[in-house]
Amino acid sequence: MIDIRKLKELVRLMVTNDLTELDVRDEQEQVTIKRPNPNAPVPYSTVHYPQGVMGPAPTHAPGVASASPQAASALLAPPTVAAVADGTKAIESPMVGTFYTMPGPGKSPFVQIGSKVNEDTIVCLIEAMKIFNEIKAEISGTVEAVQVKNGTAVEFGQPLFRIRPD
Amino acid sequence: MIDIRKLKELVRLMVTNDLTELDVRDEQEQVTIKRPNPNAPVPYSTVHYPQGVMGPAPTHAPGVASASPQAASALLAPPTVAAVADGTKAIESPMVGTFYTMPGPGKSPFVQIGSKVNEDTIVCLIEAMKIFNEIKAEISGTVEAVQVKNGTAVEFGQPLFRIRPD
Amino acid sequence: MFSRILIANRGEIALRIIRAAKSLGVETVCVYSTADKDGPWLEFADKTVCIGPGPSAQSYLRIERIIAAAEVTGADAIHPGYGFLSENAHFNEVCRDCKITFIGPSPEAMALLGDKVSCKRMAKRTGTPVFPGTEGAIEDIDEAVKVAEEIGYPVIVKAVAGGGGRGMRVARDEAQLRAGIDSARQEAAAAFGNGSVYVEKFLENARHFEVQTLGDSHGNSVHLFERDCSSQRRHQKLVEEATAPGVDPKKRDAVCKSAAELIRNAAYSGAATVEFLMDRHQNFYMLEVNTRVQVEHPVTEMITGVDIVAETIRVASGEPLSMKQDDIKVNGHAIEVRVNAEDPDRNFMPQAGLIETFVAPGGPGVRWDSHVRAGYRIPPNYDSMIGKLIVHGKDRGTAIERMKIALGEMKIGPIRTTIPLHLRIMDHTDFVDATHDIHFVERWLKK
Amino acid sequence: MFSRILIANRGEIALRIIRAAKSLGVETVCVYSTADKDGPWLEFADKTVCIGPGPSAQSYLRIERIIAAAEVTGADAIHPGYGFLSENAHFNEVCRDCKITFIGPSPEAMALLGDKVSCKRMAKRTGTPVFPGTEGAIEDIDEAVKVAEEIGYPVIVKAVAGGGGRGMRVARDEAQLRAGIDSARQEAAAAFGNGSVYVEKFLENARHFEVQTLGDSHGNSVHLFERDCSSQRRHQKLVEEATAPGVDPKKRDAVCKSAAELIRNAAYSGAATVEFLMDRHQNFYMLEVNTRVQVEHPVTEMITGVDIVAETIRVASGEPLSMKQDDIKVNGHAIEVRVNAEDPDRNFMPQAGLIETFVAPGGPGVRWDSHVRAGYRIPPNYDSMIGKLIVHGKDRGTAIERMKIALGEMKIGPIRTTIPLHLRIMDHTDFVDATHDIHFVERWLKK
Repeated sequence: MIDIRKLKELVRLMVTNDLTELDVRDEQEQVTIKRPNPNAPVPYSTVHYPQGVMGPAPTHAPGVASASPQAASALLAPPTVAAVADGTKAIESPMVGTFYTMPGPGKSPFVQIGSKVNEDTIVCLIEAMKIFNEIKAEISGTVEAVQVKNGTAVEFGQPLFRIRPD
Repeated sequence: MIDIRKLKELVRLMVTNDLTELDVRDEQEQVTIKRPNPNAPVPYSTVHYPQGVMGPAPTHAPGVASASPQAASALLAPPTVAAVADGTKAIESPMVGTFYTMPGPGKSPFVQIGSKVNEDTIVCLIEAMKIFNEIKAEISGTVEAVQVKNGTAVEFGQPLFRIRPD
Repeated sequence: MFSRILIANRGEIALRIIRAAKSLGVETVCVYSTADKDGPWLEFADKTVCIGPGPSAQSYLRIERIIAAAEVTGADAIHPGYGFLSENAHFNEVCRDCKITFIGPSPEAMALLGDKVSCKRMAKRTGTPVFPGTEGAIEDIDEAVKVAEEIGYPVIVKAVAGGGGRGMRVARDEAQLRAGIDSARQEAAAAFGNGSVYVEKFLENARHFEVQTLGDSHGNSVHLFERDCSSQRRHQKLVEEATAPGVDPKKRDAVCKSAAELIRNAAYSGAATVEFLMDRHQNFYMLEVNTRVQVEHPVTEMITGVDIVAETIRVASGEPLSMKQDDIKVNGHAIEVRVNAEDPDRNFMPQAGLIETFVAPGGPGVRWDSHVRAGYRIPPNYDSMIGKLIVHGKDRGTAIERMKIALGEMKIGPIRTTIPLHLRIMDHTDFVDATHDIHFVERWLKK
Repeated sequence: MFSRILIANRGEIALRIIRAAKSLGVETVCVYSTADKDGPWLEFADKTVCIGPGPSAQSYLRIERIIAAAEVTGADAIHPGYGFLSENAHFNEVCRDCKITFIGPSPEAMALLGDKVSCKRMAKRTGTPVFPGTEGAIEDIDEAVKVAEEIGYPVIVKAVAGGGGRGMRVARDEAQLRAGIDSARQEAAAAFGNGSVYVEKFLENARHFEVQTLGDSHGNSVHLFERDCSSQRRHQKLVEEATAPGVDPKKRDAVCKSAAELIRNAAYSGAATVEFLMDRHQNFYMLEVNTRVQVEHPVTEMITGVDIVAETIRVASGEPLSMKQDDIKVNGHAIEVRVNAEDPDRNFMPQAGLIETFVAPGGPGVRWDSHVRAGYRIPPNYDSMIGKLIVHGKDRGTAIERMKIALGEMKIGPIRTTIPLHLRIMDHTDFVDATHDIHFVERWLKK
């Protein structure tokens, strides 16, 4: 299984040295990490968190991490797709973390109501342990609802999007 | 309510002095107590008690006590008569004590299967605190079953006889 | 030791006595009324005998039926528990006449300490602090008024045979006194078949302080320190704790010793509780002596490690007390709450009926004494207490925290209970700071 | 003190930690798997987070999910309980990297005492009695055979990373030893991902004797005396008691002190149990150190009054131990039985499924630590323990009597439990006379 400490050291290395991109690969694994320009305003800083249910907002600047299945298997499981009574399907969170609808500050959301998605469409990011995980739709259809507020925490199995299959 | 100590003293008085009959009465109450000849063999001495369920046999010689309703109200409640599924009625014990089918040693039982009874027929004795209480049928009909073994203990509400009403 | 004892009681105390008897290897017989035929405690008894219908007057109070049950089951002793016949000297005497050991004091000791007047006389002789008041029952109202003038209003009128608040009246002037004596006499006559009453000084802001004592038939007596039962409603205890918070150790030792001395002088065998009121200056005034094991005995068991109920059986069988005064040490602090099937939102209306949901509390320092379980139907015939939650901790603060946690874990439904009230008491500053008195719950419920 | 702790566990120990946290005024977060979504303990937590499906490997053992749950809920510490990640030094380190306090020892102290070889080396330095055996993991089987000849057969082969009996083999001659090392290596590799094993002297008729210790981050350590856990089946403890009956006080004090000294030298903070075997001559041989709170910790709490779980939270927050060695006194005797959902008549087959009937025990000296209730469905994914029944009494005999009474009062159905087995153990002369050893249950079940 992946060594989280190694990943966290890489992230720490980037932050301390203001790196914006890092790519490491060998026979067994590959890790790619990107960070926005650190001089850009800290994104999501105004994200509202619901009271009580969940904890404080992450205070760090988010980046985007994509890792090969091999490398990230411990961190990144595909979302499960569950049938909903009304014939739509729910994309459920494969992990615990903070849900983000957009790839970065001031960027437009990955998807919104009405967006067409297919199996490989990235629909959101879930941040866990400073790592931003891309979540794919794993189903093709049309987004009928975004069920989680940007910047809020999600738990395993929590419905994220409602999709009307093609 | 009647003073049990007084009753017990009377019984003790009779036993210690080998009296066979005692009758006391005043305006409020009347007590009549009889004892068999003390030289007669101790009756019921061979009565068998079921194991486990109940305690040892009374070691004293029984007598017959009949008291006026007033006097005995505390000791002697009329039995309740409860309907049984098969159309017969059960005479249930109005008190806790030891059940005797006959008035004394070598006497014939008050009633047996096939006996006709009416409300005032005495069907058994129940001994409690050395006092022998006469139990009346409180119903008229025919005895179909005697449900308790002579000399065994009975509790409140326990079925004693099954009666087929006229 | 006895081979088999009959338990002339029901509910949680019947179960408590069964547990104590089993720990001593003694068999038990439970008598029960038809209303209790499904009582869960009955399945733990070795024998059971139905003695009558639901109403206590036709079952649990019927002396001759209980004696007959003991005779037919071969029980050699009877434990009366609390309530019912437990303080009935006549029953006590009948047991002796029938050569069945009454597990408790002799009829003479019971009568001596059970009667408030003779008890007060003996207390004066043994240096147990008492109330100023009439020497005995009031024959003449004018004489009572004279006494009231001497000791000063407010005064309280009490039934000589009384208990549990019935036959009590507080009078703040002569008119109230004259009226109070009349109504108290009527109430006492109805409740106890004895209408005589007496007059005592009434204390404001007092705390209820009681001393647990044990005596044997060899002239020994000990005290197991005190309990504070100041959280009351209508003279009914809601919360009890041991020991009493914030009491001067010297004064406390003195009154505890005097209580042990009182029962020793009464040649008392068994468990007795000497009840006092304590005023703001920590002066003590004896209220009465309860000549039986008490509902709140577990808090004393928690801090001393003594099994009080087992001890009452031991001494009744003729054994000497299993401990000396110096062996008894206080360990930590314990609190008990009485969980009653009453609706706090509807003026504590009793809640008979089926318990569908029941989850008992658990964990460190938590003890639950109760006969109820899911599926048990509370009969309407008897008192509403369905269990006692007792917690122990190294100090009072820990005990209060543990009580709150345990109360929060309990689930009883659909019937309502006093659990919400107890949670509020545990959070009430007067209780937490131990600045409460016997009226604080009522004052605060009125708001 | 922490404001909010996350509990990386389930069942009775999760509830136990919630109770301890509440008594300290600390909020709790429970992580849970989909198989535990109806777990009754979850309703007592301030927050809950689902972290994955039923299998532990996808939920309770997933480090990154537990850390993420702590981060999104703002938990500043994690209590691992026992089992799962509680002895995982890597998880311990990840917590430190993420600036979340691991409630337990430092990763270094955990690794030092958790590894049997380094632990044994340190034990020798601190005068803690150890087994004669190989200095470390076996590289070469022939060398192991030489050692076995020196210390004499029978010997036992154990996994370096092992525990709970897995990766253990007893060998009574060279052939058995050579075969045993091979199979033990395979079993250990499968169970712990580490196949290295070592060889030790094997004792016949030994008793399991373990010392409860506590350390803080200020260099203090104490022992809370010992527990005897000799009633075992397949190396799984069934019954635990404190203190160990019939042990020479001098020898007992010496070994308890040496255990406290061992963890102090390891700069150990939190609760640790130093396990020994005791032979017939009351010589002690250290088995291993458990670097976590243990299932049987309540018996020690009952005799010392110390809340061990609350203490682990306090010392993790940086506070010094709340007691000194001299403050710790033994009060009475306590026994715990593990109530497992297993069918004793069907070779202890685990009993997953719905609990329809449940009646908890109660009364004096009785403590019930459990997460189950009527209506709870036991998931098949986890271990079969559904509760721990703990009793306390003034002496061992009283505790045994109370245990029998409490076991007799419990009702759990329709699933089968180990209650009937425990009733037989409480009546077994070897147990009652404390002449039992760690194999007596199996010897007698074989009959």
